[in-house]
Amino acid sequence: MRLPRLLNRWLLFTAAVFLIALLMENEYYLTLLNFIGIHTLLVVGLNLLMGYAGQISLGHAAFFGLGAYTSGILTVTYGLNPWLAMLAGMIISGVAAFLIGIPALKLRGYYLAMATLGFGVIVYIVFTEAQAWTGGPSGLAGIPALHLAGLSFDTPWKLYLLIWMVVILILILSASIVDSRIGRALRALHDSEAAAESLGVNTQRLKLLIFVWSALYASLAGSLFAHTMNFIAPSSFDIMFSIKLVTMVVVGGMASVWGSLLGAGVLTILPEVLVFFHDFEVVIFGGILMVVMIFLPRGLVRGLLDLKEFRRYKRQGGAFPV
Amino acid sequence: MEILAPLLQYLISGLTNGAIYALIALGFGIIYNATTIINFAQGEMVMLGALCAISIYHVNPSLPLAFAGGVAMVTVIGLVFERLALRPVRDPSPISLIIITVGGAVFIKGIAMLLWGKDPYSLPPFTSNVPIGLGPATILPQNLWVLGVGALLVLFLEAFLRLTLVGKAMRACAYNPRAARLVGISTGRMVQLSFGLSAALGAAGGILIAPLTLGVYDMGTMLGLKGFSAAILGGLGSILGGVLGGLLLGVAESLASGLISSGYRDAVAFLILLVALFIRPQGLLGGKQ
Amino acid sequence: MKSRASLVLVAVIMAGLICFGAAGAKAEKKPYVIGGIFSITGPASYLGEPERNTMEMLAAELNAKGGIKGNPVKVVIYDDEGDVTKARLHAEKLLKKDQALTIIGPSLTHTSMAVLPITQQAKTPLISCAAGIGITSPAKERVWTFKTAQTDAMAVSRIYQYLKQHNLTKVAILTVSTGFGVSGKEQLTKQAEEYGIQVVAQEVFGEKDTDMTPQLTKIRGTDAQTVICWGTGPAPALVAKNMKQLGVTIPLIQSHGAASRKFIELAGDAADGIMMPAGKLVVYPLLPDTDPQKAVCQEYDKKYQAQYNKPASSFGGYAYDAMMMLAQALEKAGADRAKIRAALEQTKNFVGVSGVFNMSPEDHNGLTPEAFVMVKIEKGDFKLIE
Amino acid sequence: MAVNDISFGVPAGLVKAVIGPNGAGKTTLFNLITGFLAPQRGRILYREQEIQSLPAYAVASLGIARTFQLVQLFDHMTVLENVMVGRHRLSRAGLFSGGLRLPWARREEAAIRDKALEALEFVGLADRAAQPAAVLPLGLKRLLEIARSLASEPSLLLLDEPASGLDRVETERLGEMILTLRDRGITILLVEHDMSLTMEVADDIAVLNYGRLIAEGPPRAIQKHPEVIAAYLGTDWQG
Repeated sequence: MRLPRLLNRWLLFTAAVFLIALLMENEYYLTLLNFIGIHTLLVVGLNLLMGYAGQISLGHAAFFGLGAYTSGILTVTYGLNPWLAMLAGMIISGVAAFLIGIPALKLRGYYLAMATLGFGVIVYIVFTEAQAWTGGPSGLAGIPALHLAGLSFDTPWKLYLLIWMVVILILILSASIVDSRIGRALRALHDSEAAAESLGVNTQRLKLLIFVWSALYASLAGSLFAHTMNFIAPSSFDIMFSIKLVTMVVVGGMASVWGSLLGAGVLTILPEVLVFFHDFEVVIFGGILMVVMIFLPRGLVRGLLDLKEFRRYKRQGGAFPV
Repeated sequence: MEILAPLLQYLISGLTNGAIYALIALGFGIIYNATTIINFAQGEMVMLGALCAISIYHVNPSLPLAFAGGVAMVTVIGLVFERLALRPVRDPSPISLIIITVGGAVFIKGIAMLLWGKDPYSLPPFTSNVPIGLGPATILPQNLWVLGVGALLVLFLEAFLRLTLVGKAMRACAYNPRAARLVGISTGRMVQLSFGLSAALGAAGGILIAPLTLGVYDMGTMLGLKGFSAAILGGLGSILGGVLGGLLLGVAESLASGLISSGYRDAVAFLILLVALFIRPQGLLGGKQ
Repeated sequence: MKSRASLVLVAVIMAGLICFGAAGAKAEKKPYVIGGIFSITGPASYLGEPERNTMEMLAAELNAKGGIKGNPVKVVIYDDEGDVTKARLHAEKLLKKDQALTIIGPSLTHTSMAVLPITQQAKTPLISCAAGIGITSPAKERVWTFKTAQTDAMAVSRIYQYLKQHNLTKVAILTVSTGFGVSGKEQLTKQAEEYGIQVVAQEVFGEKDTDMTPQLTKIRGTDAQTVICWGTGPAPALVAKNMKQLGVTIPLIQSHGAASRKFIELAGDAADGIMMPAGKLVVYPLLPDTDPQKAVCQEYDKKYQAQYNKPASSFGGYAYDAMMMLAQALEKAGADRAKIRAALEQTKNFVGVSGVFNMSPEDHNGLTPEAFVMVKIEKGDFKLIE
Repeated sequence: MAVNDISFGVPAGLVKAVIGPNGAGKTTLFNLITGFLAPQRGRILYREQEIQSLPAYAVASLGIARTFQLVQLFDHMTVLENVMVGRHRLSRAGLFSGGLRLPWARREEAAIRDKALEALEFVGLADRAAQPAAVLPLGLKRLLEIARSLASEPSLLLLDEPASGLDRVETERLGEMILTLRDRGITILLVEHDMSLTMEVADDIAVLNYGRLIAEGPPRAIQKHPEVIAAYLGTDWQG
């Protein structure tokens, strides 16, 4: 019974994704959707870490960058196959996350935030300073498009198909993870680390696992980004971008795979729509972060859904949780 | 001998920067002690201090007035920030608080950009601008001001916390909020006080270095991060630790850019932080976590 | 899981936002649409802001005069915040949605590099306002790309000419770690040999750094006869201050990136004696009346001051030249991108704020080192050296 | 500091209660046993194995489950999901197998669900399975915590004041539940202020005061123990 329903839902979504694309009269919107897709990958990963495991990373742009630069450097300088380069990027990001994660995840809250932030700053500086490899601040040009069996992903349409295929797969995978034993343990440790431990959940290991996992997503997104842009520069991977990712998670709602899609979508489209208020963009970002977290600590969408749900049960005499 | 001459210069420059990091670190520490919150907007207080003082100076060119006015304005901003952004928080988990204060920092920076524009501003040095020879090295009178006033502020803070009733109450709050409430200390008041005090310290730091570094709307972020690194390095919440952490970080940075590579200066600062976090997360002078 | 409800919510909000955006797309057919992409906010806002202001000011002016060939001019300007993703998106939007005939900008080398593959692909002229030499060379590959900013190579050769005249052969260079500084450093080291100059120290500093004494201390320990600082924003002023603090008395030469009154204001008394190559806009009152650029600079500065209450900057000048040159090309070519490109390429003896442009198929910048003059700061004001 | 020089045993298959005035160190004792605190000195043996240096999750995976004095539920999960977490130590699906829904992982998942429902039925919460845990009234939250612990099939169950916040009827049911569990062979260590409950279910009682063990024995003996009476006089003796 459960499987067909599940399949149904995803088929519906996949159909919607392609229908939306067909409705786009203008290729610009496809490009926009492509970036939304890439951002969604990042946000889903970060959301697994923040929303589910309750751990924060203020340096996720670093893993995004590691993926992008590994792909870029290996294909441009060494002429490696882009798919292999993508894999190499994920390995490097995963190992980096593992090494940072072992000590950092023993630390709680602020320390982890600071450790990831420090890591982000260092990686950004390396991108800027290691000019022999990365091309420095002027960027790395000429990154080839991905290709598969003679098909080159070099137009917004083809990229759209590729990127959203990946996004759909990752969304399915992540939604299943969340619903599985590991997902439950993650959500559990977010609500009460003590209780989770008392039931045999090795919270330390689990946090590390999900930290590495989310770094893999970020790296994958980075590689796709590099092959989409054909050009990368350090400025895409700075702290501000890490903070924007956190904003996307917060807007989309913590602990909500679908919310990640929404968060990435809204915050990628919003600056485009509000383009004539660009001086206010940072203020708006900051304001969103504060207001949402103050009043709906589980993020916008998840918070509103919770409100609805809890209102339903309130009559039965439950306390209102935050 | 050849090697020694630049070393002294690196030391001077490192200590000056370090003194500012120390002041910011103390700001972090004060709030952390009273509330266990890390206020990521602390760096923006430094920026606001510098820019407010510069604006006041433009209206009325008196440095003491600019200093006092700048500190006073930012203190008020710190209090308002606590009232509007942190008092109403419904879920005071670290992750929420991090996001809120980071959001606050971005927000304050954005507002400052709208108010002051994107251009940097200068503030004249407190006294003469003639460098003083110090053996093979030179030092500006403003460097001395930074070090001197910084040291005074630290002493003042230490005395305040140890000797005055309010200060003792604050420490009591930090040690055991529930017990403090039982003996009639208003913890809410203490939290407010801690935000005001740390904003004031940050602002003072900002005004002190403005003549050396100029004031610009985005100067706060990096200073805030370095200040926090210093606080962690020294041990969160320890006054002496914060000072030590700040000075160490400043000197390390300066030596790194002088002796290793100037491009990796910030990377070195954060590398030290990471190593410190991993080896000794409670900091040099911090107690148990 | 409440995925169905959230799925609907997601779809509705996304569709709504996109439609909202699309609603703006239905523009009138008549006007000539000129796109602009500048770093109006973010770390390079000092470039983007005057560029945007200038472009808007000129568009209003052109329209007041009845437009170009009777067609009103519509400028659509986006802010890339110095970010390549944003720049790319905006370029795509200008090309596909706004149907821009030509794009002016971006302000920075890396954002220009991120944009030009797609403007080339879309066969739409791009007039970059960034310095990097790689934007327009190799010219064969950059058929649709032009730029109005002087390249660093010119500033460097101007400086080295001066050093050679004064027999200064040992220099220490101190560059910012942004695209501007890296490209400056490249040129400084590359051209040194040609002028018989020896680079004895190479130091870098961060764009937001506030203390360069360690680097300068290191330089003080060398036998450099001159310090050349390559940076923009407040940092070069701090370098000047730090040098004074350290009692380093050898001459300091700044790049054209520091050539503005703001620099003098920020550096205060430390600015005295500093030399730099400057675009003529900065010193136009000092130029002889015979200099053709004097009138252009004066006109631009007056107009800019009147509208924005701030002195015009060389950066805005890049947009000024781009816009004026484009207006000229549009006058000739009309709304045909290929013809606009050809007209731009044939621009000859165009007297602009940043120099006298002579475009050709081999040179899409069209400037010579004469676009710069060497100036010295004395008593808080610029003085011509030659 | 809170607990000093305590030495006592918990006989398998029985209910042992630990009582004492507030601040006597009962919860500290629990935290020591379950690995949430590390003792500075001494040993904790469980089935002849030293567990005092094990982290909490490792203690749990030996089959020692606990509840908390201040209820620690996973507020944002449903009642059923809360209990399903209890099966964590007995299942093994990982990121990949769970994420890809491999056949064996799906079977395991179904088994987890069945066992969890079983535990919910035992405490009488099955009809609330789909509700968020946070909306339950306190009494039911305590029961849910017990169900969650039971789902992990412990051989030793530590209950930290399970009756606080329960009304008379609920307390009585709790008492029966504890006895049923004992009859199923689960050893129970109980901290409880409700003396009538304690006396009813405990086979053996240890009394703590100021972090010291002052008495140990069957309920009847303890009630008459002079030191116990002295310790409780004028304090919050709730018997």
